Amino acid sequence: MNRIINNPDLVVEDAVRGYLKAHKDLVAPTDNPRVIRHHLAPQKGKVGVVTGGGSGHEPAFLGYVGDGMIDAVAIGEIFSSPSAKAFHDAFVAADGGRGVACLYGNYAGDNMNVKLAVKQAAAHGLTIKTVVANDDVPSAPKSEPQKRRGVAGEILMWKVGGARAAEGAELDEVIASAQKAIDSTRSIGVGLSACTIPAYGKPNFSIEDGMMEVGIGHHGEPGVKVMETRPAREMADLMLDHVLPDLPFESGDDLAVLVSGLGATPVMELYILYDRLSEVFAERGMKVRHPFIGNYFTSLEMMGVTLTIMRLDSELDRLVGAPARSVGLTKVAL
Amino acid sequence: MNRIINNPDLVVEDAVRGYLKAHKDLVAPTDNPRVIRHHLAPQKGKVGVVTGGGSGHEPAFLGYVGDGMIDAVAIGEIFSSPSAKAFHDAFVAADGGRGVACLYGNYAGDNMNVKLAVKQAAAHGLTIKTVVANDDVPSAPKSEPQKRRGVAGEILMWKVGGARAAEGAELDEVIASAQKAIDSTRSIGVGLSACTIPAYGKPNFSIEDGMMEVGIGHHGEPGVKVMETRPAREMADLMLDHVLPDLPFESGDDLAVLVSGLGATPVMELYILYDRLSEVFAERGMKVRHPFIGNYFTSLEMMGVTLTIMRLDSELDRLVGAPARSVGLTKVAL
Amino acid sequence: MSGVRIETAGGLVKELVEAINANRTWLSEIDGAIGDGDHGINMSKGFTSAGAKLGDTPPPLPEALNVLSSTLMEDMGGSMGPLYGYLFSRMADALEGKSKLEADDFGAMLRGALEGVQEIGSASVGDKTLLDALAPASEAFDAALAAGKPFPQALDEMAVAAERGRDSTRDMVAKVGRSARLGERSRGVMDAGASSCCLILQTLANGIKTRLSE
Amino acid sequence: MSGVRIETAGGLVKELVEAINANRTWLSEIDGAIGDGDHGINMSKGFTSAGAKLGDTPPPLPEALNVLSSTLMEDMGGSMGPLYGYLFSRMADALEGKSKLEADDFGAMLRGALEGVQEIGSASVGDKTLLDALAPASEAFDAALAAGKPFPQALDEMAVAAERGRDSTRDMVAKVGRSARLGERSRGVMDAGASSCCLILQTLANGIKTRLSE
Ligand SMILES: Nc1ncnc2c1ncn2[C@@H]1O[C@H](COP(=O)(O)OP(=O)(O)O)[C@@H](O)[C@H]1O
Ligand SMILES: Nc1ncnc2c1ncn2[C@@H]1O[C@H](COP(=O)(O)OP(=O)(O)O)[C@@H](O)[C@H]1O
Ligand SMILES: [Mg+2]
Ligand SMILES: [Mg+2]
Ligand SMILES: [Mg+2]
Ligand SMILES: [Mg+2]
Repeated sequence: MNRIINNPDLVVEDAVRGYLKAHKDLVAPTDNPRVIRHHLAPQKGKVGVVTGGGSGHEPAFLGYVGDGMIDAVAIGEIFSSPSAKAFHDAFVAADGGRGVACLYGNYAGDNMNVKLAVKQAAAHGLTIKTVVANDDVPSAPKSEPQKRRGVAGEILMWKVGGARAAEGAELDEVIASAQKAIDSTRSIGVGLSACTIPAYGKPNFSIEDGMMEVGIGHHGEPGVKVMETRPAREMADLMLDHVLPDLPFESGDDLAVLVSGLGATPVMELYILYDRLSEVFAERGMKVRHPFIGNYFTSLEMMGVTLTIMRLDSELDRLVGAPARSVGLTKVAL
Repeated sequence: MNRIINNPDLVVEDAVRGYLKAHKDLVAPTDNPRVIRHHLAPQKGKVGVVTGGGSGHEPAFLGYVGDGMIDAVAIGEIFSSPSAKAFHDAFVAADGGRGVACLYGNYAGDNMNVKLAVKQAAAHGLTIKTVVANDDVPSAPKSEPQKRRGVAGEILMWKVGGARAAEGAELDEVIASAQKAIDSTRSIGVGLSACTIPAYGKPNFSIEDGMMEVGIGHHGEPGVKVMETRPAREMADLMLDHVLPDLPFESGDDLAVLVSGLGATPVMELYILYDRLSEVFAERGMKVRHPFIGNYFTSLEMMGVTLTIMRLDSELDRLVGAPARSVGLTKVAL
Repeated sequence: MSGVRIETAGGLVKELVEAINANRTWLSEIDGAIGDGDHGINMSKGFTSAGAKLGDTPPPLPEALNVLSSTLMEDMGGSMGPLYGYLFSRMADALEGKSKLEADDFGAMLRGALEGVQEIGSASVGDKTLLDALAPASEAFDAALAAGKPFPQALDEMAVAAERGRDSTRDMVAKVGRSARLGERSRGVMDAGASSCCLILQTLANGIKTRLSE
Repeated sequence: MSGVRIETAGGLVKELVEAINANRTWLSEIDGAIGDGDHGINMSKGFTSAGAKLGDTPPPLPEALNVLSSTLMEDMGGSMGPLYGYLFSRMADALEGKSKLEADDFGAMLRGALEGVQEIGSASVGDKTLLDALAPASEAFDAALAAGKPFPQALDEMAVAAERGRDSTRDMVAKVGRSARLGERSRGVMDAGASSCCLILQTLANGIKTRLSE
């Protein structure tokens, strides 16, 4: 391991401090060092949108705090859920008096901490409703959606929920749109190399050179299949074979497509993959209205890529396309 | 090597094709497969802004084609200058009748190809003026600026030149602003691991685990010193020790600061570095008006970081802060 | 010798902090096999921060347990924050109004811990979690007492049962948490949470035995 | 035996393409030591694409050289595009109006090549570039002719001088190009461009000798 860190046990503290200094036009600190808020939050009369999750996925999660996106974020250790207190304090930071939508990912730790935080917040008179993302197809069969992990589809869920809240919608409307967003979204990841948590100092799993792990999770959770690395075109086809039939996506569908590197993959390779993906979409009569290609949801310095596809109705199309400004994702009104 | 590619000899072709499909709202193809233009270029009455360089640095160079930025880009092989013909065709694609500013980096190949291209273009009646970036401090002594490489400072040069052209300035004004931009800018890189050109298949240089190479170039050009990796704070101080005295930057200066990962460095580590950088700026009485932190100029999957600092006068401040929309850099008018 | 003075037993919690820190790498390595390799890091960070709050002269045992509990719940996050947070707060609850920690009280602490973990985590015995160390330990302790065995011997039997329970996870398929997705592939290695839980129970047993014999 | 028929000598350029492709890995490895490891890749891509344009029945030598030159300049980029582009276009220029390639003509080709490379690259002999193979080769050829040696022998001496020139770069400190920044550290390994240039000159010498003896 050879990295840009001070104390390996304090990487999150150090990074958050730097982040706050770098993006004063977007974010502000709170009393809880593990909670960052939009610089204008809480915005009176606006439904607050909160997320939270482990660190090491940057720009997720904190990078999506911004205009038309997230109002406050709870920040966990690397690959570990934020504490209940952090979620709770994020709710407080985001609450403008019309309730808070907590849009997070389906992991045991996050589920427990959010549950505790919601209980606490309710005791303090806050109204919190939640949507839990479960877009990762290979993580469980379709018949057990409650077992599926939330992965990069969370970004599109935040985009939709954030845009809906920015429109002035009620909490229930924000929740309904975010739920629809994630219900219309499916993802899959492919891993090509492992990553090292600084405090652990060595990779906690391994992928042999020349092999790829299909269905890998954002923390290196094992995938459904380890096989020889295939050319990018076949990799794309394989990923689509998992994702498209699951919703299913069909001819005539309008799509938002998000291709994210896992950290160390050269950006040009994401486009090599996208070249084939978009060929298949065209062949199958699907139209990509919102492509997002880049490092949107990473896993430290893992090599690999995730594919996320959302089927759009007119509401989702409007909300995904709405203006937003954040470190991770900016949409400019054209 | 374990990567997302088809034919290792065709990575640029494949990536450019994917890029064009992904960003139709920003870019369009030209007859030359190695030239991409702004979707509205050439814009009549606007000075054209062109750059070009080797691939493998994404989002540089093609990712900076966009509103208020670059009008056309010449795309080279991985780590290799575009051909003279590509530069020439980019000039043609960008020329709206008021001349073209070619803002590129100081490398032997680029210098030769631009020289040939400018000659050809002149023969066809085009007016091309050039600015060559040489912001990389460790690449030659201050007394030999013509030997210094252009690195991530190019992005700020494009930002300034692009914004000036978008304001409707004359070619000579665009050139003067871009020249001032790069003259006011200094950079340094630190490498922590090597990278692999797919067609070569193995790293063509190496950095031992636990060692860092200070002053490394964007193609792995050796730095000025190989030493044990220091904590991020010391790394920051070391980088500043090279860069600050060179211009020199002084108390009272307003700055634009760009911290870019080299490809595989986890984004949170860029903020860990920035935390210390911004501490020093504050101590020295310098004010960061425009911080840019992210993967702005990469070297495939190299680990490491570059630091770029620009001293702002009111013109540079205005131009760096002007709205822009591109894959690599978006500034929203607030 | 009858019971441990609760007033001065806060040091037990400091011993837990030491035990976790001493096993930080081992716990992460176990988690690395079928989880994400951070169990030791997570635990060590949370426990260390509780240790710092407790200082050199820790408060009485229930307060010390509550400091540990709330530190884990507030600062630690992960799965372990809520799970161990509940575990230790329930242990503290069992001591309410007591001045001595007798054998019965420790039995109540273990039962409370077990309930707390099940309530928040909704996992069952056999799911390959820390419950698989905790549940048999609690049963063994109660059984030993029911059989009329003295407190120290009941503690020994509890510690053996915890270890056996921990080892039994080797043969289990994970049903909850990160490793659940591995299905059959999660078999063959011990569970990280069961390992830290066993360590905690053993450390408590040793600490109480030492205090009983003082 | 007097000269090579230019009309049918376009195959010489195809032989260059083959030689470069056969040495692709070797050239990249040389470049990897003090450059960026792509010299073989760059050259092979440019030459292969020129080879494809030339097809199975290449045009006369000057045209074939011009196809190679313009392909390198248009498609290849890098430093090699302009440098070798100029080199081959000047070689072609030297054959203007000729039907036979005589010893004198080859001398003119080499001198033209040398001038072309110097003009565009503005490097000097001793800078550790392809000039360090090309310049001594050109001199050796002229010297051999001046000494009255026959064309094939002059070619041999030219090839030996190119190789010696290439090897001499091992001891040089790079003054231009990517490796220049290495300073003293660039000493000890051969220059990649000098290596490909030597290979090209040797391949030309062999090809011409074969044709002279047919
Ligand atoms: N619902 C649950 N109930 C009880 N224990 C659980 C539950 N979920 C996870 N665990 C325990 O958590 C352990 C993993 O802890 P840790 O590695 O610290 O957290 P994470 O899985 O978030 O990385 C597992 O070994 C398991 O014993
Ligand atoms: N100005 C120059 N004149 C002559 N030869 C040069 C010059 N600059 C570079 N070279 C040659 O180019 C070679 C490197 O070529 P190559 O690796 O293909 O390009 P790049 O350096 O762009 O990667 C060097 O070995 C050197 O011989
Ligand atoms: Mg974890
Ligand atoms: Mg090169
Ligand atoms: Mg874990
Ligand atoms: Mg090279």
